[in-house]
Amino acid sequence: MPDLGKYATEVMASYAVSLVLIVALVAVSVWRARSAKAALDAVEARIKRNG
Amino acid sequence: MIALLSRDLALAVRAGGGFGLGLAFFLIVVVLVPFGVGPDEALHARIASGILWLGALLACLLSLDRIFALDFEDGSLDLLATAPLPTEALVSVKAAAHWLVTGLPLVAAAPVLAILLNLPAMGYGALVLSLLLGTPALSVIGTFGAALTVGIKRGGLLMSLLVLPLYVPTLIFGAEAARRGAEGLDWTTPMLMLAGITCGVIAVLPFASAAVLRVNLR
Amino acid sequence: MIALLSRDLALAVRAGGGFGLGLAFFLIVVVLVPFGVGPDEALHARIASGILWLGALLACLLSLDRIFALDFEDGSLDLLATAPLPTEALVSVKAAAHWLVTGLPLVAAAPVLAILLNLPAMGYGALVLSLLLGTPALSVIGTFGAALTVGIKRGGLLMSLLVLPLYVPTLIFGAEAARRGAEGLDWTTPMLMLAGITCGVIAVLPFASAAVLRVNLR
Amino acid sequence: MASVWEYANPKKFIETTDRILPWVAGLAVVTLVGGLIWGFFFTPADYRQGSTVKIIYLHVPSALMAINAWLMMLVASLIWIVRRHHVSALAARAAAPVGAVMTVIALVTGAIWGQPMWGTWWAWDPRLTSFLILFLFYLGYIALWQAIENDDTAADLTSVLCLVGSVFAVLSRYAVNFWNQGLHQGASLSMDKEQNVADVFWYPLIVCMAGFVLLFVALVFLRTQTEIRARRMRALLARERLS
Amino acid sequence: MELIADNLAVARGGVRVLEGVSFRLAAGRALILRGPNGSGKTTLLRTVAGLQPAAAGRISLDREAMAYAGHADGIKAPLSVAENLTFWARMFGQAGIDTALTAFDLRGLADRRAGTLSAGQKRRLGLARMIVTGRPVWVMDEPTVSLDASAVALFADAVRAHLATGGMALLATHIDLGLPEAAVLDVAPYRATAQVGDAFDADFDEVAA
Amino acid sequence: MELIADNLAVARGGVRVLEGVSFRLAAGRALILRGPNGSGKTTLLRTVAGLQPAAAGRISLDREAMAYAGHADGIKAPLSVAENLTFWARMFGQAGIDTALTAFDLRGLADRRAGTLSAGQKRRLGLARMIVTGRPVWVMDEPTVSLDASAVALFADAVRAHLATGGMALLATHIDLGLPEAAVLDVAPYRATAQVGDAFDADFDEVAA
Ligand code: HEM
Ligand SMILES: Nc1ncnc2c1ncn2[C@@H]1O[C@H](COP(=O)(O)OP(=O)(O)OP(=O)(O)O)[C@@H](O)[C@H]1O
Ligand SMILES: Nc1ncnc2c1ncn2[C@@H]1O[C@H](COP(=O)(O)OP(=O)(O)OP(=O)(O)O)[C@@H](O)[C@H]1O
Ligand SMILES: [Mg+2]
Ligand SMILES: [Mg+2]
Repeated sequence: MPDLGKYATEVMASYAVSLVLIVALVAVSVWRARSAKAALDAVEARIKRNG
Repeated sequence: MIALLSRDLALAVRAGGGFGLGLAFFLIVVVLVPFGVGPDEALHARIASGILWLGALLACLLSLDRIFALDFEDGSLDLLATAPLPTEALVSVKAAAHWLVTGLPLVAAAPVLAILLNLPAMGYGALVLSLLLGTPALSVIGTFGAALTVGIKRGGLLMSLLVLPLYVPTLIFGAEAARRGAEGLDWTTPMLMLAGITCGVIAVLPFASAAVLRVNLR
Repeated sequence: MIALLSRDLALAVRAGGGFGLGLAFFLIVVVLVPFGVGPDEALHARIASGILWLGALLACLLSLDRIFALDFEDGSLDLLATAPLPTEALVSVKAAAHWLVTGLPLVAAAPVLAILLNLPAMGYGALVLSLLLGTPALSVIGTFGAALTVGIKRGGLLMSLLVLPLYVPTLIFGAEAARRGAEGLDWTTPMLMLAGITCGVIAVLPFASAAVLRVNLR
Repeated sequence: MASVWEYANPKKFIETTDRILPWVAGLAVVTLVGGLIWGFFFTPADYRQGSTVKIIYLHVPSALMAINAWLMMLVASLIWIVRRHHVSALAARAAAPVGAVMTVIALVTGAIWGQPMWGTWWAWDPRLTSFLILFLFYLGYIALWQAIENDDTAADLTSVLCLVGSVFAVLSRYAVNFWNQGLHQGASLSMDKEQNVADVFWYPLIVCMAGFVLLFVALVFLRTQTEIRARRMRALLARERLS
Repeated sequence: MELIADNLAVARGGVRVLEGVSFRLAAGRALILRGPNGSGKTTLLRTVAGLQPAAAGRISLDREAMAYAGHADGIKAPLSVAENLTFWARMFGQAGIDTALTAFDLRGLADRRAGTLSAGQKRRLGLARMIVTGRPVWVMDEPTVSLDASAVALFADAVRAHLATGGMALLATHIDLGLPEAAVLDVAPYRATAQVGDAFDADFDEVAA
Repeated sequence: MELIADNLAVARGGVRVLEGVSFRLAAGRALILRGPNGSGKTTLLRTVAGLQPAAAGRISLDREAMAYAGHADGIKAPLSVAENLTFWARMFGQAGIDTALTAFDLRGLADRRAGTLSAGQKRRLGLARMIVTGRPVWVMDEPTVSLDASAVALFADAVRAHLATGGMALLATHIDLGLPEAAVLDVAPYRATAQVGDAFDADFDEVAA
């Protein structure tokens, strides 16, 4: 761990906020991608089955 | 009553009209003020609490016409009036839904927007508390105004005209409490007055709103 | 085109929505500001020109949804779209009607309301001139926003969100010109920029509005 | 070599991006994590700004991407208007939330940085102000996409908004500059980099910027796929209801 | 239970349009109002349903007994068909919406956003609402507007089912509803002629006389 | 002049509802569209009137030739009946509104605020608007909704007068319009079945195929 001096809070806060936002964005994107793919596959399979 | 409340919340979320946009308007008013008065930050700090209160008030005001107008236009209000639900309950539910959708998000957003206007750090507590106490009054009074103008096509601006004077006491005490907080003074008195107004208004005004609504639906 | 303009003006007057209410809203915003920021007159004088511009802008903004929404709801807009009138002309007429009904009265009322906010005497000229030059841009830009959101029920707040960032340049130059006037400085540059924006916007934006309106009426 | 327009076919687009997405995503993770670790752990504190200089590794790349995302949306909107390729409209739609989050990161890190440097969270500096306006444009753009049901209508409207918005964003930038001369750093990415940022900070910064670019590309690919699938599904369900 | 209108006068926009209207509607019976455009059918129905006060005369049941369906259906476009109906069922304290969905053949549309329905489908949804009110008196203004022949038959069946449970129906229409058993009342003869407009006018005349 | 629809496909909400619709309408003739609720009549009429683009096929006349009357009448409540009509007459560059007023028996109501009309009176005003457009093709969606028998007769006369001057009329309805001479087209057989939804889906299927 580097010595952040008297600005430790600011630096840590910046990294924390940014990483949280990025991880949230990625997580939401991946989750939506998964569910959209699953839902579409389900519908396509059903339509194929029903002719 | 719960059915009505949950329908109104669902509609607010579904129609994309609810939270997001009231908030956005608040944000935008706050953002535009510096463009209007110039980039002097000391000046911003002085007017910050007042502008935030004013912005919250306007954001509330603008969403008032959704309270009844949509239901009136598509005939739901006629049908609701014949449903087994006292009109007082109807207007109270409508006011509650309005507050949940508009007032509460404003309270939550105010501290963030206060940063933009350089509100002094010690002012945050009083600001949030005053908004939390004051916005329910804004919703209830607004519901009264909306009930008054419900039959009028695009009554939006007329309603603003009627409602704004009614908002004055709430605004005065709310903004005063917030300003005293920002200046580090004692804010108990205006805050108590504000709380008093809110309680009084919640207790009494729904009867007036219901009476007015019944007349308008006749 | 004249038929449309005169009908819109007649409707604005007849429905009690037009002049009166835009003005009233302007008045009320200006009146509420002192309650928000407290009773310090020197402070009022400093923020007067900015608040007046902001009030004018909000009054304009609030009346935007009348531009198309009423005609959309009752089906007139479909019929107008099939009438022998290019959509560009339609949106221009609508913008002109909006300005006549909202912008012009605001310009006329601003000096009176400036008294309430203790605007320094030398500021009146620049204030009125900047509003006269700026409000047409507000109407034209607003018409674009209204055309974008015409199909959306109660698109009012969404429209505010879309329009306000577009209003920023106009507001900055307009308020800057007015402020410089009030402080006795030279205001030629911002006034020229304002005039430039207005001309540019009038020349180009109707095409965008017409395109967007055609899409929405499809 | 086939024309690039072939990738405007949604199915083809999904197939192609499925193949390259893992690589882009992997590379993004590697550069981003590498750059940030380098910057955070292995660079010295600045003699003037102390350790706060480490914020630059988040602040500058995110600011950069906030603007570039909008530019990408502008290009995609133009492609939609001119050639009406659905994928480009959906890509613009997919990019908007990413750009908005980037804007938020730039704003938040800047605000946190401002506290020690300028003694204030927020100042109405031109660059900061125009970023705030950019954020509003993102919000409006996203809200408009969500408010309209018909996908083609929404694509048409949002792309015109993006065009008009871009013009006004530039105009706002000039207006804001005129209105207030700011405190903010000038551009440090100019050719004579030595003048502004020392090499020790500069190299990890470049890696971070590359990481953000790759992250953006990966996210846009992924999210565009999602939008395509969602739209396809809406169409299928609607069809099914009819038959 | 019986719906009795006794010497009813109804007004719109401060002007009396009908006067001296009396009728009785026993449980299990339907009454159809007829009359040319502008004769006052809508005004009469709104008065009976308790949406506006009568200018004179009285109605034996109060509005807690009535379910009204006018030209506007009170349908929320963003909600689905089932959500719209469920809402009204809950408002009126009723349990299920199944009967209503079946009666108007809305099962296939239950998950559709109400805003995307065609004119006739919307109307069917509006009519289905009557069933979930559980109210004894149905007051309906031109209920079959926009309905095709098979939907009109569904409507007639629904009304008959309602009457069979002891309900009543008061309907205004210009076209055939497929309810030959219903009594018909032509409102044209009751057109208002007396010059007394409202309480204010009456006060005036009193003094003048 | 002739209105030819050639292999038309129409879509609503991104979904095709009708396909392969072809018809010819010669000057002086009327065509009535029939079909159950939700079959796509409204969508077809809006497409023919040029209010929405066709998904496929073509229409021989462009929208400058059409006058459309849908469910909404475009009536401004604060204006009088005469003012409403005059406005449309001026928009379409026509001179007088007298014929229109007479044709729909609106003389007595000319100075009334349109907002105070009854449902049928409003509808008559909406129909009178067609006359002042001076357009050759009348495209009308359920024009006689809310009209009483005598007003339906007025409507039939107005359509006949329009046809007599070489006009055309395309009407959708569920009920009798009193126009036995008009040809009838049932749209039910043209219900869309093909799998192509829109341009986006077409792109999709192309590669899959
Ligand atoms: C909320 C506040 C802030 C915002 C919105 C903001 C925004 C920006 C933007 C838009 C850029 C431009 C990136 C580019 O053009 O490539 C930038 C760069 C930069 N900012 Fe900030 N900033 C903020 C606060 C700060 C603070 C407080 C500091 C430190 C004192 C700072 C230091 C820098 C530096 C060093 C750069 C790099 C200069 C460059 O590459 O152009 N910023 N910031
Ligand atoms: N403000 C008003 N002033 C004068 N007359 C009015 C006013 N409002 C309504 N009327 C008239 O009252 C009469 C009754 O209207 P109502 O809607 O009850 O008729 P209706 O029988 O339902 O007609 P329709 O069959 O056309 O629906 C109409 O002739 C109408 O023009
Ligand atoms: N967004 C949508 N998604 C799926 N289907 C839709 C959508 N919007 C409309 N529809 C369907 O399209 C069909 C065509 O509707 P249209 O209004 O043209 O019917 P119509 O023949 O005029 O019916 P009516 O006689 O009831 O007026 C209807 O079945 C309707 O439910
Ligand atoms: Mg009626
Ligand atoms: Mg239809």
